[in-house]
Amino acid sequence: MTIAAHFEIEYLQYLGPDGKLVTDLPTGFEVKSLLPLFKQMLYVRVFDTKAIALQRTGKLGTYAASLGHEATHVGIGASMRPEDVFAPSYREYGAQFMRGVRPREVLMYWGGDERGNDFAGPKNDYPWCVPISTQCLMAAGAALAFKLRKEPRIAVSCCGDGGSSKADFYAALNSAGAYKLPLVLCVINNGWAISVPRAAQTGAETLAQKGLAGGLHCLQVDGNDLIAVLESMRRASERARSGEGGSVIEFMTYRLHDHTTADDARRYRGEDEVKAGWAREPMLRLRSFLAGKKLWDEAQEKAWLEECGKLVDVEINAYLESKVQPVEAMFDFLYADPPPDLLAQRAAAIALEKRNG
Amino acid sequence: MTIAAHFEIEYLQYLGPDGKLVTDLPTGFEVKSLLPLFKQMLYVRVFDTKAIALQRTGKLGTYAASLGHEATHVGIGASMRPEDVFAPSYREYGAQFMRGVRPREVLMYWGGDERGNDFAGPKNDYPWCVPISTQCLMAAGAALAFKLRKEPRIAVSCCGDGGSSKADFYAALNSAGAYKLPLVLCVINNGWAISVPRAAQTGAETLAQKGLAGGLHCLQVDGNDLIAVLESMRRASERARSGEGGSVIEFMTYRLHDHTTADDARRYRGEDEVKAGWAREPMLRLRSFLAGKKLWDEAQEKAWLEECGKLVDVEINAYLESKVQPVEAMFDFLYADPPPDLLAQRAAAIALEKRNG
Amino acid sequence: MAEPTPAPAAITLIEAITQALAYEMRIDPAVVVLGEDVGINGGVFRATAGLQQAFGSERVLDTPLDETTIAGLTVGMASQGMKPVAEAQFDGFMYPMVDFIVCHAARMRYRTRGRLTCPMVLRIPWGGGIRAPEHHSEANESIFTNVPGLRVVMPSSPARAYGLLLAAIREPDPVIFFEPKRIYRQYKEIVPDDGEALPLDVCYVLRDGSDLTLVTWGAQVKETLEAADALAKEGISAEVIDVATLKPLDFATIAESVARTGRCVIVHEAAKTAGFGAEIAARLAEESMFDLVAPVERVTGYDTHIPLFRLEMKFLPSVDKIVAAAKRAMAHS
Amino acid sequence: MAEPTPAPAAITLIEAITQALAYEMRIDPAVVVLGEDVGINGGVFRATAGLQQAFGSERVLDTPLDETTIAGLTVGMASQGMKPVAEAQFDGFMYPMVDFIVCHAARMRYRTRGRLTCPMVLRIPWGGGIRAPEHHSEANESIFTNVPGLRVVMPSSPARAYGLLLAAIREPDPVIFFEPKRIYRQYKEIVPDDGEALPLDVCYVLRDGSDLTLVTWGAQVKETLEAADALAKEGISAEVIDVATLKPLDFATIAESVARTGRCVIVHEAAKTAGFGAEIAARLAEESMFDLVAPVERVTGYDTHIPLFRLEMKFLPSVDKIVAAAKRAMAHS
Ligand SMILES: Cc1ncc(C[n+]2csc(CCOP(=O)(O)OP(=O)(O)O)c2C)c(N)n1
Ligand SMILES: Cc1ncc(C[n+]2csc(CCOP(=O)(O)OP(=O)(O)O)c2C)c(N)n1
Ligand SMILES: [Mg+2]
Ligand SMILES: [Mg+2]
Repeated sequence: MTIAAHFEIEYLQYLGPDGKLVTDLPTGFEVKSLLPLFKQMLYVRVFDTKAIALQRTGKLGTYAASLGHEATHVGIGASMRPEDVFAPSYREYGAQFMRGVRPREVLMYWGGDERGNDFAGPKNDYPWCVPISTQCLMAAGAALAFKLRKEPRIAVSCCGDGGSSKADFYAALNSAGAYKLPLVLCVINNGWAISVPRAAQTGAETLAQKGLAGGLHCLQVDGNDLIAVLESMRRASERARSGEGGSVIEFMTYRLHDHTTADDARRYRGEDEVKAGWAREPMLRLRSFLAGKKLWDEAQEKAWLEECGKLVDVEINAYLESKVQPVEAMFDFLYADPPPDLLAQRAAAIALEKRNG
Repeated sequence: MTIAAHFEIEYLQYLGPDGKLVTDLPTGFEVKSLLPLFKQMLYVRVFDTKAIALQRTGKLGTYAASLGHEATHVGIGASMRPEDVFAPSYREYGAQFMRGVRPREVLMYWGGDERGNDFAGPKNDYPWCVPISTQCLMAAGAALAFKLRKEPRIAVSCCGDGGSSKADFYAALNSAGAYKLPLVLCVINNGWAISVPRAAQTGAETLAQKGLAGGLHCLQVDGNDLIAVLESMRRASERARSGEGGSVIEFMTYRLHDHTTADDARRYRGEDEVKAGWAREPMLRLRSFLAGKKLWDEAQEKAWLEECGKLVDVEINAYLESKVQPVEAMFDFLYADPPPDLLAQRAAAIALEKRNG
Repeated sequence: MAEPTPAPAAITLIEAITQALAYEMRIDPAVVVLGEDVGINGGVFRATAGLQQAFGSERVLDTPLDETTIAGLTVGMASQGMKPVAEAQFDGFMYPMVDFIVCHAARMRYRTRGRLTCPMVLRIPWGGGIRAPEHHSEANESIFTNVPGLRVVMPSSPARAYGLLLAAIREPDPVIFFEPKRIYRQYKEIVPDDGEALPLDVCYVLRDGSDLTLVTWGAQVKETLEAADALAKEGISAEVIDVATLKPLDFATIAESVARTGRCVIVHEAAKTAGFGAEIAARLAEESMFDLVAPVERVTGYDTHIPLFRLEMKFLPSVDKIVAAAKRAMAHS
Repeated sequence: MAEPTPAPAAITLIEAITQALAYEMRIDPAVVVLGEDVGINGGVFRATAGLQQAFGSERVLDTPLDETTIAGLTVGMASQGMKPVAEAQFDGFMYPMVDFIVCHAARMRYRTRGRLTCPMVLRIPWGGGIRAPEHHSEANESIFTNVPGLRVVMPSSPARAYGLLLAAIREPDPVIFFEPKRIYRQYKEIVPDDGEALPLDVCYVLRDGSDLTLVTWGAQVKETLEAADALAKEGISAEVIDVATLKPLDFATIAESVARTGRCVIVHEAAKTAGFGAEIAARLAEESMFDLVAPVERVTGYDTHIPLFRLEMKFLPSVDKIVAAAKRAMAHS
């Protein structure tokens, strides 16, 4: 039997669900560096909880929570440089906050206001992306721009397990391979695409191996283990920065919440599964690990959570107090140079608005 | 290092370019069964030559030759059952002739007449497909229909090396894996997609490994070796028929002709490469192998080529003598139940035609 | 089928969709439903609620998350003798389906001279006004109306949803079936589950009138009827036509009405320029010019994207805007 | 740039495209060209002939064979400060690009309130009449004309091809640039390589006339001008307008002409129903009704697919058909 090619998909995990190391830490890894990231994870969870509450009380539109994904999101954010470009799907707040997106912007966006996408922080990052996985291919285009201009920047994009079925995801990995792009494709496998389980998406044993279709570097990672997330992202970004090309990383995590606030997951999944998800969630193990290292305790947690609450409330208030854009906002920013017919419609809309009081 | 998954891509070759076996024949393989297929390959080559000549003399539109692909095409055709469904790209005449498509239909199609797609033979086969690789996904749909109806049929589809970059190809393999479809995806890697070489399409070492992205069975095959083609198709169809799901087979061959008669390959590829292609082409080795087995000789070849010439000429004449469809043909077969406005346009077109004589 | 029909209850438009799907799946084993989350979840709008439970997962298929896949599989199945009813989860997600619809569904019969056909339905929850996120509120029917070989349908009541969907599934050619999601649950009416299809090639006159003709489709039927009420209070008699079957267009019904009223206001949610309203106005300019006493008016979405939901209602045609246009038309005589 | 300009030679429309691409690549390093076979092969129509040789393979990129990829990479590059000019090899292959064009290119500026933009050009060889295979002859401009945020352009002469393509590349918003392939090599004219762009928002009056207005675009400009000649011989004075920039539409120029002539015949290659001609007719019905002495006429492709090439010329508008429509219009006064 002649073998034309041969592949292995590595799996990375350091911290088990019980908060114990299952293997040695990556060389040179500083345990202390986990602390600010753990705090960031807690912050995101506070934000999530409050955003859900806002939606439930009618003060926010449909909202996609990131509950359970915090290690993956924060780990991705922590591994990026400011000049890199991030192309998120719609729930990677942890990564975005680390890049300078403000919680009030998240709320504006889900609150039905385009200004949420006008990030004060990362000016070149892509906004939330509703058409699944199209962000991955835009990120490939961004990476191509960096490569052509010989800039030392990389593009990082996230999609879900469902998103890894999308033609655009395949197009992204195909072009990353064809052009050896500085691109990291993060497949955040949380087990579900709304009601469709991971197993129904594909016959592939891992989602990581999809990268083989484009000749990319592939890794499967425990996405609830912040250390593994950091290490996988370090490897992939180093490859990207050094011209070795793109990666597909599958982060195994779990969606603890409904798909969005518009969804009711009880229709399609059992409680046992969710329970098991809570046992493997990322905060638990990291908290216990840091506590073991005497880097964190209950009092610290209580104080920090309180502070988080205050910080988030400031953001919520900024959102709640924001005025709705004037009617002409829907005409503005359509063209740099708006055509006369459009300006006439704009004027008519303003006039109508005035007439209606 | 933990390994999440592990893969090997097998390469199949029996008959080397020199016509010598490089390994044992597949168990139970009957050498004699190659003879009619070799004759079929010769027939296709005669057809190709005459079709190109027709185009050069202005009697045919753009034509895509199959020169060099004969072993792959005929091997695929030979492996299918009449009730299976074939979804070709636009040059797999060898496979189609074996399924009952008539050369006159090929000519009608490239001669600008829709009736070429109304095959007398395989009533459920798909017509030639211009939008690259969309046929692969339609074939997946056909395979899904067979599976849902519990029919013992399989779908076979072909695309090129270029076609394996297309989102539709990925969608086809993704759904084949997700639904375990009785589908065989044949990637005919002839080295070029018009002027774009295989290396520019993807970073993957083999095109076969793209199947891993969907959890499919993958094989790379010497597509100029009819025996290897037959064996690979036997394995893949058996898997498909027995419910084991889909395959991606990469057939390594070479496009000896220009992309189509509208192309001039000298603009982008060297003569040396083409020369090397002629040394590896499928007829050469098979002829020498069969001659060695005393199954074929020069006299037989001469007689058969003469017969082929006559057979093809009958087809060419049928095409050349075919009347152009009447003007109303462009309105017919648009809807089963054509709307009145369309019928009015049809009547007007007929009237105009009459007026113009 | 032999069972006695239960006394019909009033149902919403979305329930009428479910009822039609269930009816046709019962009588025709070739009908299968596919899409994202259409299975155990019953669709994000509950259009397929209960169908997988009733007909099994070989009749109601969750697909991988890829609209290209849904469209391609649908065309493949349809061309091999099945009658797939596919769902695009939202209007904004159907663009990757355009290639298969235009290049294959719409041409399969034509290019094979009738050897292969494509009896499929693509259901698309359509339009704005439900405070949904970006890409969930598009009025993109015009993308299909220039494509020969398609039928484009949009019901605006439970009864028409039921009858038109049955007709669409039975139709031997591909049908794009837009469902105005804003009125999915607007009101209920009694829709007997009698399997009676409605014609796919007529406009529905919802209200008779003599002074002007209001032509619309989809969710805007609501505002248009309300505008007719408001106009009636001012002594203006407006005829209201629900186009319902956009392609092929039953222009005769519109022309006949305008011949009587002499005025026409076209109302639609999509952006004005090159929206489907243009075709109706064009037909009037060609065939009814001498009947018109007033210029045609279009009350439509503005030529911009429907904004996120804080502003979306200001984008949509409103009763106010329709009434104003009608009065402008009435100023001519 | 400091070199003396060589004496300009007469060039074809396709050569004017190449000339514009080369000019802009010389003066703007952000401009890159990408597509299938655009590199060493110079494109299947030779539009990019010599560009990779002149500017290198980092400015002229062959892409993998996937139109979704081309569109997505283009939007990605454009939103990160480049000015990509992408090519769809033929009109019939651009459908997989629709998603990125509609959902991202057309909305990037809008949805981010100007933070990210999408200055890109998509070049599409367009239309029938060259005896090409299936899917190589589509007139599908209407798929984009209802989409806010886009510009849609179609030149019909070497000079306009040059000037409009320069303008399109410099435009800060996405431009869909249709190239009528039937007239790629129809005739030559002198087009100085002076980098002068043409406006993207005006219709071009190609011939003055007083009896009726013929409005058209793309390859049909040829037949329309010939029809005007034929009409002139019969004493009918036809004004001919090349729309050239379909979206945004310069309706004022058309309205002004029709105000003088009172008659309008719209000529286009796409199927009639909901083709872009409908929008022009609709505007006339709204804004020029009292100027019109005759019903508007549309001379278009039939409401069917353009047939394979044995019959394709019978599908397309012809001088005959245009003259006949003009005479019908002249019968009214
Ligand atoms: C093109 C497209 N199709 C459908 C949807 C509707 N939709 C939104 S999220 C979602 C599931 C996504 O699942 P996954 O990719 O696993 O990401 P997750 O939400 O689990 O993070 C679907 C189907 C969409 N947004 N875009
Ligand atoms: C969607 C689409 N894009 C572009 C083309 C134009 N085109 C026709 S054949 C071809 C190259 C195909 O190469 P490959 O898939 O390797 O097949 P081969 O012709 O070599 O057999 C291209 C780009 C097309 N037919 N369809
Ligand atoms: Mg998921
Ligand atoms: Mg090839």
